[in-house]
Amino acid sequence: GQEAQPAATGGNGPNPAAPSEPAQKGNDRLVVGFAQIGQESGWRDAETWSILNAAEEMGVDLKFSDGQQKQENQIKAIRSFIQQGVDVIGVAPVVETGWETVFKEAKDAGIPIVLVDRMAAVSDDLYACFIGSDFILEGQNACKEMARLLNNKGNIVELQGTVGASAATDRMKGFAEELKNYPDMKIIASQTGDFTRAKGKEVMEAFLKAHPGEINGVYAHNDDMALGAIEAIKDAGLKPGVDIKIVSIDGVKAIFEAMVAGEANVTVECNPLLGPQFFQVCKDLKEGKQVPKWVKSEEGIYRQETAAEDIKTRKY
Amino acid sequence: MDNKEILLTMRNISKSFPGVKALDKVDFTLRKGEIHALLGENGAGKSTLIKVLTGIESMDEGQVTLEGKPIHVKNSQHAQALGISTVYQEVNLCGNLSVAENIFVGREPMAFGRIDWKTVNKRAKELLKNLNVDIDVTKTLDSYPVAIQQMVAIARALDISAKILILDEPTSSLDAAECRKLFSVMKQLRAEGMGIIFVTHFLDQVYEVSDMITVLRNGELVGEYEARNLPKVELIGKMIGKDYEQLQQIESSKKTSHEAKENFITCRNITSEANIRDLDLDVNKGEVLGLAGLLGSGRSEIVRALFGADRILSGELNVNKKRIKRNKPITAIRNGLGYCPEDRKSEGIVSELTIRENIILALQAKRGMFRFIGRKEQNRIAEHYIKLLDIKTPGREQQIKNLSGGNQQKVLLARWLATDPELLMLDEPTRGIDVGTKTEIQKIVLQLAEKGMSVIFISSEMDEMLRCCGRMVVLNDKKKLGELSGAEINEQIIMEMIAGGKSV
Amino acid sequence: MKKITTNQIFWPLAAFIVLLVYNAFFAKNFFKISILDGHLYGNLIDILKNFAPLALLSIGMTLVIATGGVDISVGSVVAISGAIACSIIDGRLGIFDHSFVAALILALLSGIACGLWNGFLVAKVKIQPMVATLILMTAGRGIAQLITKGKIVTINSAPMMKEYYFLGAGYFLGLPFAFFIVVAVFTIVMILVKRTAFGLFLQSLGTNPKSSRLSGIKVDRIKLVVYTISGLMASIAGILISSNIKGADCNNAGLFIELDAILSVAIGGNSLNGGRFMIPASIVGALFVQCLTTTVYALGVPPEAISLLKAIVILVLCLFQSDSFRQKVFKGTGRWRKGADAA
Amino acid sequence: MKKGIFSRNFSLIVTIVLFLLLFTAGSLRYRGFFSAQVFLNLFIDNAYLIIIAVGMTFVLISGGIDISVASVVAFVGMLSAYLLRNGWNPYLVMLLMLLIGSTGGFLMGYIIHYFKIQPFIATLAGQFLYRGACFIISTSSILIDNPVYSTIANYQIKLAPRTYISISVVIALIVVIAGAITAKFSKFGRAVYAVGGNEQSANLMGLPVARIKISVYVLSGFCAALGGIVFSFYTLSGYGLQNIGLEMDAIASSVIGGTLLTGGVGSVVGSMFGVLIQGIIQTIIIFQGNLSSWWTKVAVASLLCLFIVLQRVISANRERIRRRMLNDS
Ligand SMILES: Nc1ncnc2c1ncn2[C@@H]1O[C@H](COP(=O)(O)OP(=O)(O)OP(=O)(O)O)[C@@H](O)[C@H]1O
Ligand SMILES: Nc1ncnc2c1ncn2[C@@H]1O[C@H](COP(=O)(O)OP(=O)(O)OP(=O)(O)O)[C@@H](O)[C@H]1O
Ligand SMILES: [Mg+2]
Ligand SMILES: [Mg+2]
Repeated sequence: GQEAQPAATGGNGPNPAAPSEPAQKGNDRLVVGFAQIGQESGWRDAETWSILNAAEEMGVDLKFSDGQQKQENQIKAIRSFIQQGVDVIGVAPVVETGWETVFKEAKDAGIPIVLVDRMAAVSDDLYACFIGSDFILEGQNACKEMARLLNNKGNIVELQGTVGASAATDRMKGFAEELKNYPDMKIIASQTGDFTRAKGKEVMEAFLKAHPGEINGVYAHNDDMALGAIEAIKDAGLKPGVDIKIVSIDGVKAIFEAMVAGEANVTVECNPLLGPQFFQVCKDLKEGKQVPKWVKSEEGIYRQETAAEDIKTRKY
Repeated sequence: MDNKEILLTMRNISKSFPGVKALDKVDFTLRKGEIHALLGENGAGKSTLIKVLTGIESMDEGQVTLEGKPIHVKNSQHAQALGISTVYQEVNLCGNLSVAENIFVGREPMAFGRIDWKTVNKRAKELLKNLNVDIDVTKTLDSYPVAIQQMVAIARALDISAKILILDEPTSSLDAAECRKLFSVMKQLRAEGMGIIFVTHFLDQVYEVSDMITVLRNGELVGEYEARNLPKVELIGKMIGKDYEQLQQIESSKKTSHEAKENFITCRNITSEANIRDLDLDVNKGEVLGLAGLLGSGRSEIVRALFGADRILSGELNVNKKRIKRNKPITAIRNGLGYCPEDRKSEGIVSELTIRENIILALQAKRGMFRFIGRKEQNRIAEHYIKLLDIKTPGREQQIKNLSGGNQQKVLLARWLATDPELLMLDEPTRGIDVGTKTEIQKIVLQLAEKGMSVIFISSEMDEMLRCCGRMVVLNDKKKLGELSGAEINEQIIMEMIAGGKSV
Repeated sequence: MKKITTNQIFWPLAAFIVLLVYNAFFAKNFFKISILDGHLYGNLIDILKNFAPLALLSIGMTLVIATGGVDISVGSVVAISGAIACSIIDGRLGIFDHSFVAALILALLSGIACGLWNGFLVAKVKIQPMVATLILMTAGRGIAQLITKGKIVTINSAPMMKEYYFLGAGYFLGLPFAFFIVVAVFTIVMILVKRTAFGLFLQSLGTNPKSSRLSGIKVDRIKLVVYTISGLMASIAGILISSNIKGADCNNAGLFIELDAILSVAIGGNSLNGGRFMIPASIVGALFVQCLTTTVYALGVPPEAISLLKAIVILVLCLFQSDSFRQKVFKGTGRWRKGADAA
Repeated sequence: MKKGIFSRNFSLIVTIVLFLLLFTAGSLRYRGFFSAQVFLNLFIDNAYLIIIAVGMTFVLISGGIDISVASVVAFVGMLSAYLLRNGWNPYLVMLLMLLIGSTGGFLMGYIIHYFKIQPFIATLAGQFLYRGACFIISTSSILIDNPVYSTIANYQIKLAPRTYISISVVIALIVVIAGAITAKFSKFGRAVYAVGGNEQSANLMGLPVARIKISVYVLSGFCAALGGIVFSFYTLSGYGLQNIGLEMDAIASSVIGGTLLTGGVGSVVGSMFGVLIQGIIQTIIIFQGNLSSWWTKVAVASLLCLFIVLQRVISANRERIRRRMLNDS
């Protein structure tokens, strides 16, 4: 009686007769599946909020899935959206690569894919549209702002995002490219702060000790790290925003508060409120209209001087 | 004797552990077709000699030759390859594997490139049957009590075709029937030319099977003797190093009279989550109550139920006229019970702790976490029992796992004596303890009983039971067959009762 | 000599000192301590401040590991307690708004509740510790986000901000206040472990739970207590972390900190299988881990290489800690030691 | 004898039954859930995890733990992507990956056994090493556009119209079957159980403990590398931040499938069901489709908790039932 257990499929194996649900086309209501990356930062929260909110306002039947920062989960979600026969699938890809197969499946099922806020490295015919911003451009803008603040001269420390994250890589790249135009500006230290406030503070503390009196500006890949750095600078008895200029990216509310308090200088917005734009594109796709390949999100650069006004309009 | 071919010689073997010289220039010779008893007090170095021989411990100096060729045994695998098969003192099998696997793991019979489970189970069953053990071999080993586990270990060792068979206290928890069976197998193997090393503290067994005797004392060799030329009293003298006053002295003090039968425990209709069903039992103050029965008769399970080690499912348990509802070990302890379990390795010792900590553990638990026993008092208690029970150790701060088997047992005894219980339940308390200390322990038990402590005594050694118990409950197959007390108690009657399964 | 190297705390301490000495030579200004605003200021002071949460967690983790368990939910508990405290301080919870005391008490209670839950699953339902605590590890961040409604709570402008910030980043007698919290907690736990039978019982049940139960130790109760302590430690750590950044970041607060805590315990030379343990050694382990992080920043190690560096440092340290490694590699000393023993 | 099979595999059966219950519950509740493809997607989406869990199961049974697997997957993806981009032969790359995984496992096993480094720490160091090595290759993700890889990745084995499995599923099933046979019917497999049950005893019984313990990590490294290859079929790319925390998924799957972290008990098939159960929980969450990020976490944990507690309660009661039956007979 010591038989091996038969492999699992046994009783519940594939049932050839069971047809999978046909895509629910004829329906009036727009059905959209959205595969979000997962909670990782205040910015991402705002994006999620915007999408959920817009879906409600526009009466869209939204299937929302949280990938918990895992590409596997996002792929699973897309597969299940295909299975459920949604009209359009939206994805905020956690990583650029690796979407070929599942996008192809979506294409085979006749469901268009819309990429949101991050690109995917797939051939053009596999997605319908990309809505989002350009991390490299953000980095360049940040550098220009920094140059303005420092009068083209000074030592900068960089707080990088999570090693390997595309936002971090590109924001670093953009800044570095632009920096070539300013021979008197120099990055004297660069370390990862994992996009978090706590790490941002810890790293900044160490920078301040390793380079006492040398630092003129902080470039942080997101606002959270900048907020951490501000605390570290204050603890070191210096004035953030005055003694050391702060430039960061994203534009969350807290950094506006800091700017109002004079502790931060500039934030380069990376707009997370993509919900309305996203669903407009989805609607167009369902109705068979042409959509542009790249819908740029509306973003701006916000400075300390106008922060008190701008903060009133900030939603996140 | 001399005409027998020499199989194994060990010369000048020395081995030290931090603070202990376990072996000091010991010589040992084993011949083909010989059963050679290796004797000595607890901590004399018997097990160490065996571990050195099987490569578990490396020796500091000395030579070993097997069939004339010098060998350096690297590890137990190597020993097996050389034809040395061993049953170690503590059961060293894997509780998570089935009984059959424990016998065959590492050398399973194969068929078509895979393990042939049918054969494994069939052969395991047969092997055990040869040893009078008839159990379900597909169940995991840890569902059986130590005695059975010991038999399984023996079965495994016997099945390895070997030149040398080493048995380190294989019989410590077996009773007479099992021993007899084992001996007949040993004799048969001897006839086939195997050399057998046999360690035990039961001297009668030594004389029953052995040809030769080697005695160790304090890690030193006392001598090698032919069994038939060495009378028992002399043997004991050589083991303990001084003349031995006879055991008989105990006889006189035994059997406390218990006219004043004040009741301590009453249980009615107890059914436990183990196999005890509808049991009635009374224990009086100041008596030594023996539980007699064969292997698996439920002796251990009764005391486990009383102690709360196994849950009581139904029935009534009164301790000191107080009804006990939810019985747990700690409640039992606080009610004045103590229980020294039979499986010392898995239920007794806490291997990482020191001797001192092991001794005060139950006392501390009894007092509660916050009534901490100060270090000074701990030391005093530990020293007291080390002296009282003659625990052989370099110091109380030694980890208990470094003690010899018998000395570990003494520490456990000390743990329970230290709690000063009103009822002490001893399940095979003298397992692996040498003759000298054994009588000491019996004396202590009787003394305590005289002072009013009750004792439940379980032992596979009938002599010991007869010597200590004032009353005896005879069990068979988890059922109470009857009770004997005082002068009624005698081996013959007990055996008859068990054999006939009749109630009195 | 042998006595020293076999002492459990020797190797982590030695490693810590080696790291400091290395920094003395290679990290600019590492040892520079100045006085700023009436308190000490320097890398070493930062280490004392930043290692506080990890030290607390490693105290709890040591106790849990001593029972043969592990608590991987501490990171999430850090997030929960921070979320509660900051939400109250910021006045967005709807109850006890802006109350400093309520923030602390509720945060600590949340830690205790989490610990009790873990303890319940482990001790009563008898689920394996790693999986039992995995449940809260997963759910915990969700719960924290529920509390903050998914936002990062920033308390920059809250009325009690100063007081709250003091806990994690303030200074007392010139030293970080957080450090004093560690000292206080450490003292209390050491009293519990050494002046009551708690330590003995822990070691006993970690080594052999069956024997321990039969010796009258309330195994389940102690497990419950130990997980509760771990939860409590995590909630204090959560308060310190959130206070230090004036905000609760549910996504990232305490992320993967359970690994660092386990690492600290292991670097302290404690067996992860339970049994014997030594809390001071774990604390030194935590000190080492934090010092390593600060060193990495101070030396300007490229971020891509941090993982590699950490791996190598851990390996080297653990190898040196291992008796078998020392004996095998430094055969000479091994023989010498044997000779010494025999003599 | 039939009863024997039942009682010996009781916990496995409980797991399978609970899995089927979950599937039924999902089918009743969500439209489109009850379909062969949803079921098969569990395998397609989790093939790599199944493979890794098989290796992990052996490590756990032996009483160890391997938390390096997630990084191995990331590293394998990264390095293969890098090598393929440089024009290496894809089959050679796969072979090399398996070799690297096994060698890494060997090294970790070696120091664990011979230097008595705790498995958790040794493999934690391994985890950092592999992860660090990823970023040495590149900090951004690398695309795999090798035709062999794409073909394997996109190949669908049709079982029926609109129902298919991928090649990865076949690989995973082969690994499971091979693993199950090894565990049950090979000397090595049984020795792993023995070592996990009691290492000291296993040693005294004459088993080659060193070889077994090291082999187990080699096996796990091999499976992780194979899982990595399958994962790179799945995503056709390499990325250094991929699969963070995957080791917990593998361990949890194994434990849900009945493996004891203290060693000595566990089954490969059980671990596969552990993976499927986590997969189906994920699927249910996705079909639910309206959970915010935080509710997702809470829901995943609650389902997991519910499952484990049920499993535990049933098993505990079964012990009682069995005893009672024994008593009566
Ligand atoms: N690992 C160890 N570390 C330290 N001391 C040890 C170790 N193993 C054994 N000893 C000591 O060596 C001595 C001999 O022990 P051994 O186990 O050989 O005794 P034994 O003759 O088998 O006794 P018993 O009859 O009680 O089994 C004892 O004093 C014991 O304390
Ligand atoms: N010879 C045997 N055959 C089958 N099962 C046995 C045998 N001996 C013991 N058992 C198992 O052991 C269980 C409990 O035995 P228990 O320990 O109570 O007996 P005991 O009288 O204390 O014997 P021992 O003196 O060996 O401890 C029994 O319920 C049974 O399952
Ligand atoms: Mg011995
Ligand atoms: Mg018994």
